[in-house]
Amino acid sequence: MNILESFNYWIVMALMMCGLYIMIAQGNLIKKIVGLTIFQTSVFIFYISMAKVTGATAPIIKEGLELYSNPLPHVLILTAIVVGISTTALALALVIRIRQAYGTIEEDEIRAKDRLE
Amino acid sequence: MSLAFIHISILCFLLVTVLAIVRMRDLLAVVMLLSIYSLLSACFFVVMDAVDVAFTEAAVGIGISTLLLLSTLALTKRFERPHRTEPVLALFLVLTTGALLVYGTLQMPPFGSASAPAHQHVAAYYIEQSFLDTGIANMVTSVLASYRGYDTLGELMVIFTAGIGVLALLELKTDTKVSRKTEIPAPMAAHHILRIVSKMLIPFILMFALYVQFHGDFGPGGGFQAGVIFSSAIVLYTMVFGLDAALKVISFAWLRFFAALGGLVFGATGVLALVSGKNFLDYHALAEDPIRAQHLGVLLVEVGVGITVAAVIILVFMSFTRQMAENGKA
Amino acid sequence: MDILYLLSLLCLSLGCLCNLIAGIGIIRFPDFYSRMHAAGISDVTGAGLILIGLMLQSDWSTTLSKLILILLFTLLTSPTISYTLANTAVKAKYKAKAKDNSKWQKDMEAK
Amino acid sequence: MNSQLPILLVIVPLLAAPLCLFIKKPTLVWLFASIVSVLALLFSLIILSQVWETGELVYSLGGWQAPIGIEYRIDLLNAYLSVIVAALACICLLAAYKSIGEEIKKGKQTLFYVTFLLCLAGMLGVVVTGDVFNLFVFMEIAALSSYVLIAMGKNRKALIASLTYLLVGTLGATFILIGIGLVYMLTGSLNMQDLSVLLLSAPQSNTLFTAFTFFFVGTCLKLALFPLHWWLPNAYTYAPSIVSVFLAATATKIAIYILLRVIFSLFGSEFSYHTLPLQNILMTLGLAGILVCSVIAIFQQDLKQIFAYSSVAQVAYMMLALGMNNISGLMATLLHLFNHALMKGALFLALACIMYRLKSVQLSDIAGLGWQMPWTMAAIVIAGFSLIGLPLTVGFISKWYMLLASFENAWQPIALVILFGSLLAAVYIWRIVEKAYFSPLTTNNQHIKEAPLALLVPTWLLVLANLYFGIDTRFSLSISLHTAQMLLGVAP
Repeated sequence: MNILESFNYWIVMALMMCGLYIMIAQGNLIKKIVGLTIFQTSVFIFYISMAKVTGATAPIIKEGLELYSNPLPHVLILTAIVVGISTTALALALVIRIRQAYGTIEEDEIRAKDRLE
Repeated sequence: MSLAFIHISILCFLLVTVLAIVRMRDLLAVVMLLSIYSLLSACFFVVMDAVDVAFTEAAVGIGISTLLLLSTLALTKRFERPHRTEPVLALFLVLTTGALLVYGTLQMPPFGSASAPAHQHVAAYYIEQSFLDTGIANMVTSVLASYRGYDTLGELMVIFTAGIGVLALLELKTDTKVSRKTEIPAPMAAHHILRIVSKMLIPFILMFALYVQFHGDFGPGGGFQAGVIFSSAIVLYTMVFGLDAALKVISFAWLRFFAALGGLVFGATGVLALVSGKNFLDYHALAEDPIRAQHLGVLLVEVGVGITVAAVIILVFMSFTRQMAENGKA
Repeated sequence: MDILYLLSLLCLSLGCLCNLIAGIGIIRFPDFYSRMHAAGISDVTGAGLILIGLMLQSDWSTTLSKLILILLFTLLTSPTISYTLANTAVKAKYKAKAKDNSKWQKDMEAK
Repeated sequence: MNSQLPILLVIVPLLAAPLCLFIKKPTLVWLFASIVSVLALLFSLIILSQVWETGELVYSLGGWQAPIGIEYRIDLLNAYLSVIVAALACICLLAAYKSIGEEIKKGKQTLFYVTFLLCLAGMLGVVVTGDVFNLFVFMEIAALSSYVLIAMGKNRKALIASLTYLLVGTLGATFILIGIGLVYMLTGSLNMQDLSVLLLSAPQSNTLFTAFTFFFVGTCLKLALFPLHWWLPNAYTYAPSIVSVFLAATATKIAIYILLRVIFSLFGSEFSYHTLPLQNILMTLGLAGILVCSVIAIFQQDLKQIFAYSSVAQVAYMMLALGMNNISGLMATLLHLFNHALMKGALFLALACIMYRLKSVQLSDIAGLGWQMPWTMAAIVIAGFSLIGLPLTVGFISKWYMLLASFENAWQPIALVILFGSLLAAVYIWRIVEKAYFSPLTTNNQHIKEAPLALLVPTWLLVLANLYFGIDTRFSLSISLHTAQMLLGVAP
């Protein structure tokens, strides 16, 4: 089996897992959001890898060209990027409010403060 | 082969960047690395022929998301507290998911093969027919705005929701009129060089945004990218000349109005088709000639997208900045 | 044509070399200000030479005009950015030697 | 006009949301939103009757035939769910006038209604679409707006709850996105109808298995199946009362709908139940969820917390019934979708009444209120009976079908667990009844009056629905029977 055939996908999986790990394991809220972004972006990379056809060009019609990469995943990812940034913006706004309400953005400190109540 | 070399090295860089992010405790460095990560993935998208996606990722990942993260950092704090717990469970979960994914890749259609089922069914139709159906050279634009235009309306509503959400979350604690007495400081405005250069740049940025907006039919670009670029001009203005000056250019009420307007322009295009007895978003209702109708429909829709995206991004950024001004006074 | 090609090759390789040196500089230099000097090399000379190299390869087309515009904007923005960065660092009382900043960093972390 | 109904159902609330921003007064915005939701309910009812009479409705968006474009394909399941969502939204908005007026600041009320309409539109969009990616987009509209709605709660814990929900929800959505990508990779299509044919003929590969797993885990995160439920209780507890009502009654139902589509329409029950051990997974998680969450609910001090945990347990019931893999089990799931929406809607609305008068829903604070707020407390009692599954209420019907399903498979021990779960529910309902009726009135509560009519009417509408559909079961039974037959591919 040719390593190149799946190399892209393996790296993408590794990126995804790193993002997921940051999200689950780290206690800082901003770091968690960064993890979420990494996770989402790696999914984008996965989709775009899937759309590539070897030897093809970008899906913009030009005379003399016949082989184009698959445009559909590109469209889906354009939409997904927008969804991703919307989520990030909302999450960051929540973090700002949490900081104002609790004075910290570390998960365990927040939990300790909640328990005190 | 040389292309394979480029994309493999980009992928390795990506991996290194992410590993650095996992280890780093300085959140400012994390944000910077994240923007490098976005830049690298945008480069990767170019190599993979996804120029439109690369453009968007560059504008969003490097521009907007870094900007928002930095503003949040300014409002919270820069360093992450070291934590002592050993995340065994997290590691286990992550490794299980990873193993499952790798297991899935073992029988995937190989990378880059033209005979993979993904390229056969619907995609083949788009590649062969989209130019004949719509007369738009950029397939991504024609699929985005026409074939799957309804998804784009959904996407627009997602970003509208985010704008409304940020507005609802980050309201002012003090009354706006009271706080008007103290001028919100704009430390950057003291730099002559900065002021002059940004004044020189802003018209060009706005012009570029318009170019991107209307060039989407022929090359990479479209409403979303244009909106982001347009907003970046206003963001630059806000950063250099301060929030007060920017609010004189465009106030929150206007931004809210434009955010709603873009969605309504998109929706109205669809409803126009409904009224004339065609299905929702069927652009053929707009003109006799199908190609012209498609062009017109795509144009209107992209304008709607551009307006809302620009308005929401400015709105979000200004809300963040306003919080900063609040904090500064307190 | 051949001369143009050779020239562009020269420009491109010089640009790459500059970027490499700048990269090494950013890692190896001891403090913020000298690192900024290294970053400046990659911004102006590195990117500039590569852009010129690319211009030499492209015919009289829209690509050429785009490349010229990119070069102009880079020349305009990167010095401005360097200036702002340095200015902010000075105002934040950031010391020239990296060692002296450990206390500064501790202060920041305490915040 | 009639042929345009499927799209009108979604775009009327979707486009009404930005229009709200042009209205100045919150009262007018409320009126506008209410009219829109009533319209949506009307559309969904007409669609249901059309589907009932003539079968599937198909609507191609943009005039492009699927799979080239996006299509709406409405069968009985879609229509059934859209009626549930639209009806609950109507009732919530009816109650919102008083409750939101009390709980949310005047300046933010417009934004609340805008977000609420977006949430409604998102849910309806998920329910009627026939395209997997379109489903993802509308799911995100619904999800983002519900994060905002939850964060509008007064307590600062609402912010944490909302952020947790955001992280978990986005994770779930991204998992579903990976699933969509894998499925697209194997077939080249995004249309559900198309996929169901193509996936059936696709060779059994690792990738297919992985795709199913990602869809499954993603939806389970969203529907709070037992070990993945930790985000839900706080989200429901600290949200504004009306938001709790709406989300408790609809949000998890939407996720269950997605799961049903994935299992039965995309991959087919043959693959899900026979190639994969789905039956064992659902049964195990369902049983564990019922027992653990019911027990946790017994020990809570906050009424909203009690019912939130009970929601997780009820979701586990539905999953258990789904795991039975027979017609009665599937019918029980579908019935419980509807019935649970009715009872949780009624319960949380009653809590909104208490919140309106008391500004608190702690168990210790409602002492003796049974005589001060007779109607509200009676509503809790009746809806509670329904939750336990006493005869003459809707809860009985779904429990009955669950028992039937377990007997059909000759799994008597499961039937015992279901009954034991009801007993646990009886315990936590009893704690409330005891506190409300048999504890002495505290001095603070002496001048508490009955909740205003504007809140009581919607509450009692749902309570009466609990009773009505528990006695006259023709509507829900016939629909769920036909839907179950359709999903399992059994000729009626």
